[in-house]
Order: sequence, then C-alpha cells, then structure tokens
Amino acid sequence: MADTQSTPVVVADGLIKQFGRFAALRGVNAHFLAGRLYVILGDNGAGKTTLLRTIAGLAQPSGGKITVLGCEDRKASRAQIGYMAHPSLLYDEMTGMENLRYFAELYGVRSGEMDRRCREAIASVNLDPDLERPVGQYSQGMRQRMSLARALLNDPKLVLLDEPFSNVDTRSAAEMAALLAEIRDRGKTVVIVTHQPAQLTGHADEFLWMERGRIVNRTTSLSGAGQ
Amino acid sequence: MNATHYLYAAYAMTWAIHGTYLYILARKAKRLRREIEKLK
Amino acid sequence: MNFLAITRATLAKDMRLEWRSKDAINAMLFFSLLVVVIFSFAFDPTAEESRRIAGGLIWVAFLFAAIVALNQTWAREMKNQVLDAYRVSPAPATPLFLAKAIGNLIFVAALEAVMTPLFIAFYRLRPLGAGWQLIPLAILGTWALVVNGTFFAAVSLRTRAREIMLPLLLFPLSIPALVGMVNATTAILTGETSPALWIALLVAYDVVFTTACLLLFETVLEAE
Amino acid sequence: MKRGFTILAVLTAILLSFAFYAALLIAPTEQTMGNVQRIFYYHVPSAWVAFELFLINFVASVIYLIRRSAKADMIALVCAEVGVVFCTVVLITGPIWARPVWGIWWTWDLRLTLTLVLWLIYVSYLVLRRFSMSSQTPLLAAVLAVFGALDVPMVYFSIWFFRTQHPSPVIGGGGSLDPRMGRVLLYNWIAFMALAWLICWTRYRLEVAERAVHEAEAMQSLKEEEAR
Repeated sequence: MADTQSTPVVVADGLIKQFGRFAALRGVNAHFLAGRLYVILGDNGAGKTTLLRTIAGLAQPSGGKITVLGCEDRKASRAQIGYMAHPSLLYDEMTGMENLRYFAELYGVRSGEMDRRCREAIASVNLDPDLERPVGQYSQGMRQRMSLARALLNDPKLVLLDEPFSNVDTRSAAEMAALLAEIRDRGKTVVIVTHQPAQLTGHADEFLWMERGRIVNRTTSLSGAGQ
Repeated sequence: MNATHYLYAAYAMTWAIHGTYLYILARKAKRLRREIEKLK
Repeated sequence: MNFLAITRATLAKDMRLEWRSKDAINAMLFFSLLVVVIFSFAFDPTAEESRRIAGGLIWVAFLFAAIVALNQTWAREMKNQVLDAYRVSPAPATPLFLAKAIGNLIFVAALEAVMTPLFIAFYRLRPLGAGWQLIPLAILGTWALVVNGTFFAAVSLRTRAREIMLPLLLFPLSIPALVGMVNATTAILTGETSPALWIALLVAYDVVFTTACLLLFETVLEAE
Repeated sequence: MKRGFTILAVLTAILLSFAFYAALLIAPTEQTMGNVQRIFYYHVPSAWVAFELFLINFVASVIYLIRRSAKADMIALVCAEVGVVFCTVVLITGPIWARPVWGIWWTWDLRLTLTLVLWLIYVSYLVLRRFSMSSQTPLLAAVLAVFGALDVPMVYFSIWFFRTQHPSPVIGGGGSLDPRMGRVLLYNWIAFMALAWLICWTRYRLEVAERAVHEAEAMQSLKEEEAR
C-alpha cells in the first residue's frame, strides 16, 4: 500500500448544494486520503454526481466547506485534478492525439514535452497514439479510455471518475478497473461514482453509500451493504 | 376627440397600468397565502 | 499558462473543427444568401433611394446571419460536455472567451463577405462618400455584435429556450451599435454627412463592452 | 412594521391627490398646446422615477456581484419590475400626448426613445430571470443589469446624434419653464416617488414571503422523504 500522507487530499465538511428547491447535498462529511481508491454508490438522485462535481470545482457548494489538496481556493488545486465523466469530454471530429494536444495546452505543458506527454498518456490506457481515426468513430470502450487519458494528462494527484463503466463492454471495464488500481498504487487518490461496483471489488479500498444527499455508510467491502 | 380627452386618457392609462400591476401582485399574494395554508 | 498561447490554441482548434466539418459554414452561407435575396425582393428601390436605405438593410441582414452563427458558438462545447473539461483545467476563462469571439468574428465576416457583393449587385450600389471606410466600419460593427453575442450565448446556455434567449438578451443592448452602424454606412453611401461621429460611437461601444465581457465572463462560466 | 406601511400608504394617497389637483387646476394652461400639455405632469415624473429605479437596480446588482447578498438581489429584482411598470406609463402617455399636438403617435424624442430602449433592456432582464434554469440566476441577472447600465450612455449619445440629423418634435422640457409649472412638476415627482416607494415595499415583502414559502416547501418535502 502506498504510504498515506497525514493530510487528506480532499476534506468535505457539511457540504450543502441547493438547486432551487431541491437539495442535492444535505450536509456531506468525507475525507479522502492519498493512494486510496474510493467508490461512491447510491441510487439516482442520491447526490453522487453533484458531490463529485463539487469536489472537481465544477459546482459551487451552497453551504459547508470543501478543501482540495490543502487549499480552499479552487483555482490553486485545478492543475492537480483529473476529471472524467460519462460524456467523453472530447471533440468528436478530432483524433485522440489532437484532443490531448489541445488539453495539454490548457494545462500549460511546454511544446517540447507535449508530444511525449500525450503519447505516454494514450499508451498508459493501452490505446495506439497514432490512430488517425477521429474520436467520434471510436467504440464506447475506447472513447472512455481516451477520456481517462485526458484526465491523467497532467499526472494529477486526484482523479475523479463519474460513471466510467457505463455501457462499456466487460473486458474494457475490467481493464480500466485494473488501470485505476494501478494508478492508485502510484499514490494517487481515485474517486469513482458508479452503478457497476462489481468491477472494482478486488481493487477498491472503501465503498461509500449515499442516500438523499448524505453519506449514510462506509464499508471496506461491497458485501457490507448500506442500511 | 378634442385635446382634453387625450389628457384624461393619459391620466386614466397611468392609473390603469399601475392598477393592473397591483392586481397582479394581489393575485400573487393570494396564491402565496393559499400555499402557506397548505403548508400548515 | 500564458494567456495568448491558450487563446491561439483554442482559436486554432475551432478553426480546424470548422474546416473539417464544413456543413455549419455552408448552411449559414446559404442562409445569408437567402436573406439577401429576400430583402432584394422585398425592397426594389431606384439607385438614389437604395443609397439611403441600403445601410439599414445590409446591417439587418448581417444581424440575422450573425445571430444564426452566434447561436452555434457553444454547440461543440455542449456536445460532449467538453466545456467541463475546460473548466476543470487550470486555464483561465478569458482566453476561451476571446478565442470564441475572434472565431465568431471570422465566421460572421465570411458570411458578410458573401453577402456584400450580392447587395452591391442587387441594389446597384456605388458609394459617393469614401468607400474604403466601409471595411473598418464593418469590422467595428461586426465586433460590437459578436463580442456581446458570444458572451450572451454563454449566458443563454443556462436558460430554457436557448435559441430565442440570445436575441432577446442581445438586441436591446445592441441598439446603439446598430444605430451607429446603419447611420455610418448611410453617411458613407450618400456622401452627404461625415460618418466620423458614428465611428467614434462604435469605437467607444466596442471598448466598453469588450472590457465588460472580459471581466465578467468567468462569473458567467462558473454559474452552473 | 405594519404601522409604518399604512402611514406611507396614507401619505402617498394625500400626495397623489394633491399632485393630481395641482396638475389639473393650479398649473397655468400652456398657450400653444392648451390643456393637453398637462400630460407633462404625469409623463415626465414617471420617466424620472423609472430612471431612478433602474439606477437602484444597477447599484444593487453591483453590490450583489461583490457580496452575493440575497437582500441586494431582491432589491434589484423589485426595482427592475416596478421600473418597467413606470416605463410603460411613460411609453403610453408619450404617444397620447404627441398625437393631438403633432398628429403623430411616435417621435424619436430623446427621453421617449431612451425610455423605450431601457424598457426593452429591463424586460429582457425579467425574461432572463424567468427562463433561467441555473442555480445562480441572480448572478446572471446582475451581470445583465451591469451591461444594461453600461448601455445607457451609449443609447443617449446615439439618439442625440440621431436627432441632430433627424430633428423631431420635443415632448415637454423644451425651452424655459414657467416657475409655477416647475413647482407642480415637483409635486408630481415627489408624489410618484412616494407611490414607487410604496409599490416597491409591497413587492419586496411579497418576494421575501415567496422565498420563505419555497424554503418551507423544500423542508416539507425533505421531511416527507425522511419519514418514508
């Protein structure tokens, strides 16, 4: 197990998120440590995605506090966050390399290193960097893996994945699960929101169960079902 | 329509417009009061 | 993370995407052509009259073409929620806005470049004033529409009736710019008065609203 | 609180009736236009009050952008809404005045056109608030209010230039004003400001109540879910 530093990577206390009259998050308290893989479970509307987007800085909490990588100011920690969601977050008409080269620019990767970093990221998800086909023509499994490559581009300390396995064939899903476990072993914090936890049974360190905007149970194994 | 009719028309329209708005507010208040009753 | 590098990269990416799937630009070119032809049927002035009303017609036609283009500004970013990928990255929001605005300026300028010769032909226009001033005027006027258009296209992403919201938000604010463009064009075409006053107004308008857009865009982008 | 409201209501009623009396009887009849000129005493003060309300909306919007206080947001909303109502009055009484005097329904008079553009901007402001799905609608509205305020000087100059090239009749305010007319104008302005204050206060209380009810309903649905 990678050594877990003392300061947690993510600290959420009393997180509240209000969408008009609907309260998506009703006081979430959670700590996520480095080098661990967390799986967030719960049925639709439990607030899983909202929590993940709030950690990613895509949604501002209506109440409570969230600290990522030791700082509350969301701009400071963005370089260290990788985010992936069910939609591919890639441009369909561009090839994988072109997509990654553009996002590398956003992360301030110097032009000299750019090709190497992009090729590395694509290779790390077992895809061919020289594939000339635009991302729109990839299979769903390949597209998810290219999206993961984009999330890992800047070697982030915190990797957030929202439904990475949805309508992905089991072989690609198992491969991706192994990949996520491997980057967790390299000391990163991995937080996955999913409806298919089966893939992660061997890999996950902790399962968090959410209901109606709150974390109701934390177990180390899938069997310890929530109340 | 000699000139002073226009004068009365203008004044009347002013109060008609304000009146309509206050009527809208009154209806909104009534709907709100009903919701409050429902909540109790 | 320098500002210009990201602006250039985003603009280059948009141009490449536009070039690759040319269907958007072709559809809009055809739309602009239709607008000009319909205007020409609707108004069939003599040479003298046409110089007086052409300014208004041209700019209203440009406005229609611009609105259709501006409504597509964020279409690609919304398709696979790519906007989220940008917002998660440490890149600031302003270069994204600037790149999108410049991209729109080029896009709408292309539409105008097609529409203008048609207008000249259909209305047998020959400017009596300094014709060359029409070029800088067109750029100033188009930028006035495009900078606010790109900004409020982002605002209208967060509303229900997205396509109709953009004109509703953009047109009232653009009235001074439209008045300026139309009168400057008419002044140049008829040659009777000097367009200097109107061009000064347009310059002021562009400076004020470009600054406001650059300062407030991040607030709008972060408003989930 | 209730007492303060009734005092203001009574005061407003007194002021309005006095101003009405002054406008019709105290103010001298204007030689050229005759009695129809008295529309001036309703048309011009309504415009002034509308501009004041939009100014408050702008200030409240800037405060909201800086401090995100719900109070500033509610004030901005209320002032925009009541401002649009006063603007409508100006846009209706203007043409009613122009018709008998110049035989036209609309003239690109500086104040009338400025009121029209402001009316358009603030109606789009209210439409944005109604159509917005964002969880931060007040923020988007505040941004639009700032843009609207930046637009006002632009509109002013563009119309002023426009009118130098297309001279058109001026509705009221042209030339020196008989002091007695000036005084009656002042009475009406004060009366309309009191009316605006009264309406804004009512609308504000309504907004506070509405938001409280929404909050309570949210809590209610929460408890019901918990209970299940």
